[in-house]
Amino acid sequence: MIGEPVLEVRNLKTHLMVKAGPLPVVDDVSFSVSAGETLGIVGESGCGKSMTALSIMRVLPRPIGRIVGGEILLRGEDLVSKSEAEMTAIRGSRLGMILQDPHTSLNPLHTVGNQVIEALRINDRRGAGGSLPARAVAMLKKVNVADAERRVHAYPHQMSGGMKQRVVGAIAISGAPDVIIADEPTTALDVTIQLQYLQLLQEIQAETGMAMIFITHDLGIVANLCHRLIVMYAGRIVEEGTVRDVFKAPSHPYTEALLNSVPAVNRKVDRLYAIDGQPPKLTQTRVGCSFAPRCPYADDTCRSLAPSPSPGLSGSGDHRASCWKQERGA
Amino acid sequence: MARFITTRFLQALLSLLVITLIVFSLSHLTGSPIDALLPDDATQAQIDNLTRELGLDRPLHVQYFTFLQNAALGDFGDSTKWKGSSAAEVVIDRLPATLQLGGLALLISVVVAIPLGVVAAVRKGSSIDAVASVIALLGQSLPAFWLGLVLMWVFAVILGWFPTSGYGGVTHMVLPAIAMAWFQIAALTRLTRSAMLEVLDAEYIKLARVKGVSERAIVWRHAFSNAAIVPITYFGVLAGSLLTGSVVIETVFAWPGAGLLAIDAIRGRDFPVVQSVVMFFAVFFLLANFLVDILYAVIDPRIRHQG
Amino acid sequence: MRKRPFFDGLPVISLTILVVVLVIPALFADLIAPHDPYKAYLRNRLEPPLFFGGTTEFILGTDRLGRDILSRILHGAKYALSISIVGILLGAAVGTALGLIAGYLRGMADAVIMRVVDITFALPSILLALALATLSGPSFQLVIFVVIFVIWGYFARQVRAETLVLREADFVARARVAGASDLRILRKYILPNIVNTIVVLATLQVGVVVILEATLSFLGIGIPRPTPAWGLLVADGRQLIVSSWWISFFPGLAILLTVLSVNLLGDWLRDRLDPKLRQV
Amino acid sequence: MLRAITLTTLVFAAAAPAALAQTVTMTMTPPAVETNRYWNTPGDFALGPALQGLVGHNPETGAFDNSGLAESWTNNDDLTEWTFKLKPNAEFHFGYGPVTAADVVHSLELHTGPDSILNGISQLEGAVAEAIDDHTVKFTLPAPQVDFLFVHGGRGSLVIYSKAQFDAEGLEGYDTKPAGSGPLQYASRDVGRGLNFEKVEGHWSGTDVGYDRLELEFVAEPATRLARLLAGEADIAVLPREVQGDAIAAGMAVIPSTRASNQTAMLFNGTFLQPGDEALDKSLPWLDIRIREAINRSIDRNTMIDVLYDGRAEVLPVFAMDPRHEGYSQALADKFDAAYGFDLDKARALMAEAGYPDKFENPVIPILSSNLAGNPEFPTMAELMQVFLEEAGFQTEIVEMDWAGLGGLRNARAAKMFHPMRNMPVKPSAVGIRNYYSAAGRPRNNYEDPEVEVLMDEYMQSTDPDRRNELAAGIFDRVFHQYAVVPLASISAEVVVNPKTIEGWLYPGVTSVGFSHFENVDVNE
Repeated sequence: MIGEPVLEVRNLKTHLMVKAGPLPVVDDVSFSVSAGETLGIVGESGCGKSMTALSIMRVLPRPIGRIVGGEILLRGEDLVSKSEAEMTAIRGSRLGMILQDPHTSLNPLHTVGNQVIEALRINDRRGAGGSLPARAVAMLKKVNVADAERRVHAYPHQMSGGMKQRVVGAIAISGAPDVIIADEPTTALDVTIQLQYLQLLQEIQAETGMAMIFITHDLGIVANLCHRLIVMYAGRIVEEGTVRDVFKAPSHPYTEALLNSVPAVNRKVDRLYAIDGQPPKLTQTRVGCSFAPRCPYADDTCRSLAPSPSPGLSGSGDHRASCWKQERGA
Repeated sequence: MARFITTRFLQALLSLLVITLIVFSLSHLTGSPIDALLPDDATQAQIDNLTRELGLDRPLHVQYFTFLQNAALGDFGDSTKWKGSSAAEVVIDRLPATLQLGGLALLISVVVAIPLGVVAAVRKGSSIDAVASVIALLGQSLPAFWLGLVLMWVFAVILGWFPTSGYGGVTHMVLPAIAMAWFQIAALTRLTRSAMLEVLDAEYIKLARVKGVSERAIVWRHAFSNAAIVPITYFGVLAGSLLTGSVVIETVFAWPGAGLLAIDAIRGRDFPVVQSVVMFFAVFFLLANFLVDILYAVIDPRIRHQG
Repeated sequence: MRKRPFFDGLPVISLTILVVVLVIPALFADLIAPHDPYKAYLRNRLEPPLFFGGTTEFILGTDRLGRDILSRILHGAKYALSISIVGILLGAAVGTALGLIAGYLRGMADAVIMRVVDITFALPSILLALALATLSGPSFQLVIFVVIFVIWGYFARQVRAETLVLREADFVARARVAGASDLRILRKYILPNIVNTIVVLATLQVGVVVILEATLSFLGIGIPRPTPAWGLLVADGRQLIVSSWWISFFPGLAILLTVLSVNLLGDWLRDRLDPKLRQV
Repeated sequence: MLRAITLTTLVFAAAAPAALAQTVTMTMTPPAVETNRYWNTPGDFALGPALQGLVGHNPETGAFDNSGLAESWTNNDDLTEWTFKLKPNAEFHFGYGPVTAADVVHSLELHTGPDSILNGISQLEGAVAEAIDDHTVKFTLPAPQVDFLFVHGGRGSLVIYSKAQFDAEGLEGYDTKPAGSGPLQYASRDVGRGLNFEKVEGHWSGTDVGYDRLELEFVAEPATRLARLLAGEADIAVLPREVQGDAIAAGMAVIPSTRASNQTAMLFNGTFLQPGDEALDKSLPWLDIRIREAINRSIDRNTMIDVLYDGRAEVLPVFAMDPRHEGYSQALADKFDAAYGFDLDKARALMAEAGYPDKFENPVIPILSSNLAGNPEFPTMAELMQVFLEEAGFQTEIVEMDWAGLGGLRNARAAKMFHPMRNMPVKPSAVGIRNYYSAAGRPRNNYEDPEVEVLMDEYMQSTDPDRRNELAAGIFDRVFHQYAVVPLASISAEVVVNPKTIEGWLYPGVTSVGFSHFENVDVNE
């Protein structure tokens, strides 16, 4: 099932160039994801998970977003050094992405059919399976859009959110990409629709064997869907490991807090009410652990020295956390 | 869509009716045409004759209903200044010149402003953006008549590249059209730029990007088509300002269009012509805006499907 | 970092220009103008500006009656400022009031008011001004009237659009539940939220108004002579654009600088106060 | 009938080669009314190059002569019957045959019809024209008119149209292509743009025009007319004096009319001195003769001529008085400096004596600023008057109004203003006096004085040249000493020409538009 690593991110650093100075929104992030594997990226809003995704896609907000260091290796090819034209060719065909809000992510002026067709025309390298419209219908059927023959002629405003997100999914997989990044794809959907949609993603992944990066702040989803996860805080990875290891033995206080603040599976969390304070402003010069100001266990070491990744509490080899206080209360 | 268009059409008609009332009462407030139409040494008999001839001796409401009835048929009476022609004839005769000039000015504005606005937005913060900002600001900072005269002096008298003024071929239209387009370029560039900036931030642009659409297709097919609503809205306003602008520019460049006609008619107290020229302008404006509404519906399925 | 390099620092510069060209002259023309703006030095007619063969007596030259251009421009600032302020205040007041009513009451009132807006836009304002001028002669009041006529619709449309949104807002609903009267809701809850829009829009209208005044003067229906209104100075000097270019050039420059800096300021304000507003 | 401006004409206009034929282009102020029916205009004779009246003018002296359609004329002693002998070889253009008495009768009917708005048409009121034979026509007038020739020449209230064309085509024919009889014939009209004429080959009069085509362009904006002249698009331009300097600096030449064509003045409107006049507003400051004199003396006329007329004008001693016409008094002209000369001390003394401003209910002098085609200096004149008057200590205000608006007020006798006026063409004294100093004038306007009225009544009836001269002189003397108006300047008509194409143009400046004798335009080969 899980095969070769297809995407490796190494020491990625992304800055937003704002008036006040560069904001390190992604700071030295490394991870990899393999074919057939689903990697969850978890964290509060503004922790850098979306920026990581946009960096991989090379569609950072212009002109302020910039990758300032690291490598993004897609089957060994470094995307960071690719030209814009090369990236255009890679996007959609080898890297797919599903955006958060289906209500705004489809162009309101074009029929959904045409939007799928556009993706097919650009990305479908196989080119098989009949005319573009027919393949568009097929794509929609693949993502379980009922009455696809008629729906291809519909405009986004004539469809429900769940239906639109299926269309977005169809667009994302139209090129049969190696990696698909889903950036909180269900946040804007109703609970029941969410489940259907996640199921769909799982099915598609099982069928195509592609790697998936699933960005969310919903640990419930991660538990159901992902094989591994990374937890991000203030642009950095604070903990990573298999879902089983991390859930069993959360090694970073932030992960712990995240888990504690999920009273039930499938509950959306925007802010960690369980933890006082807010994520730090990225402009502040960071000394020590970024989480220290909110961390109940923080001491002077935490406040003065930045922790580096160390093996997590589960003891598994790939479970790592960046914390001086892993052995707290345990 | 049908209902949307019908509603808009009826609204325009209603506006037109109110405008007839305004036009009528205004021309009857602006003093008697008699003083302008008769010589300084006119006799009482001449005055009485003309008053009768123009129907100015009848009660106002009667005059208005006659006016309305005739106006519906496009008849605004005979011109008092251009004897031997009906007012509508005079206006229709001059309108093509204004439309030619306005059309060229519109073309220039669109051809310059839209790409400029789009590029300025796409390359926000670049030197092109700075140039666009300067153009946009300068364009709105000079009175058109002054710009027109300066253009005339520099490009016609000193450099001799174009005729100074007067009616003729395309070369005659270049300078007045530029003078006329100047302000519009400014306004349109600003609008296009800000509309594009807004759209370029939209999620569907991000989606287009991540699905591998080329930059050019993103800018034009995805972003511009959505941003176009704003410049298109402005076309409605533009139609009006080009007509209004024609009043000044046609005077400067001796361009025999409806704007120049309007001034002559007002100064000469040629009520029928004033009324018909204002009505034509208003109809033209309402029509342009009606077309803009239809265009919205054509472009945007959300409007098309409403109601 | 390079987000908006072109605009950076410009608010300060434009504000400075505005103060120097418009505000100080408008307030203190009597003190700083070297000559009486109406005083005709008939022996010194059409004197060129300093550095173009003129003297320090008339730094920017004189017009065809020998009046000092500099003094006329300085005094003209009063008219530019007062037309802008009075015209825009009234235009904004009318437009805002009607926009509030239309957006808040909706229904019939909205339909009627928006129709009136359409009608004002549809009527060629310059022609109406010409027609009115033949009735009453040109006057300051006429110019103000035309200004109001031209700009109120923009305010009405914008204010209505925002009121439509605001009236559905939670805090308005809460106020309504708490028994606040419509007038109070409009005044205490809606108006404060659209003040920014109004300020930005008003700033951006200054340029429109100054140019409009010049255009009216060109057509002979602006502020009556011998008032040294800028537009009139430009319009009056246009005949001598070749030989005595300074008569129209310097007032034109004053207009240019004023409009330029007001628009820059307006842009800046808009970005600051009301990024969603994008009307010109 | 208007010629439609279509895309086709546009293409043709662009494609037309610069004709080998020599074209003279004159750019001028648009006429008040654009029509081929002259009687429907207030008197702008734009058709002058093609259509003729009975009486012509000597281009050098401006005197009436037989260069028009009549070879001679006689009148009876009491000036009520005028008989014109038409030139037998005079022919209409386009083959409409000889000019006959019937054409004159027909034209008089047209010009005096109910739709006539001609200035000065009152002089033809009640006139009857009778064809004595084919080439003799007699006008019978209800009252003596010593200035009857003025109707046919100068003012040109009667222009001869072809009856044959009218019978064949009706007014439509005139609208399309009116047949005239001059050395140039009507070619076309571009509405809003201009009028075109072409040379008549082998003209019946033997006049051979030195160019092939004359184009009159109507351009409202003076700066644009100047640009057209300098860019070589026009050969002749009518320009305000103040921009003529720019043209001269660029190598253009000014050609003035041989005679004064225009007199200017400021009128004290509302000076209704006839007893019991209900229109009299007693608060007008200039009802006091001392104020009128003081105003006259506040004005530095030489400076004014420099400012307004670029120095090319004469100080005018009495408005409406001219050496060419009845009642001219050299004595008044000589006394002018003593009585009207610029003297601020005297002006202030007079004001003090009259108790100005304290004793005046309404001391403000409203000065009218108005635009009048042909007198582009009027707005500046108003400002200049304000400068002069304020310098002397008067309180003034400028009132802006268009000329038609002033006309309305004058007709209602409510123009209580100090306003500019012109006398163009310089009219025969009887006409001028009636217009500007008498209650008999229409509109009844500025100055009405019982003493003048007495003289005027007799003047209008008198047929004895000596007595008439005496009466006119008497009236001029009276208004001079009453300071009835502020006479300003006597000016020529002027055109600015491109000396590369135009050698000269001899014209007298005696018509209502100032220009005539287009056949005299001398072009460079």
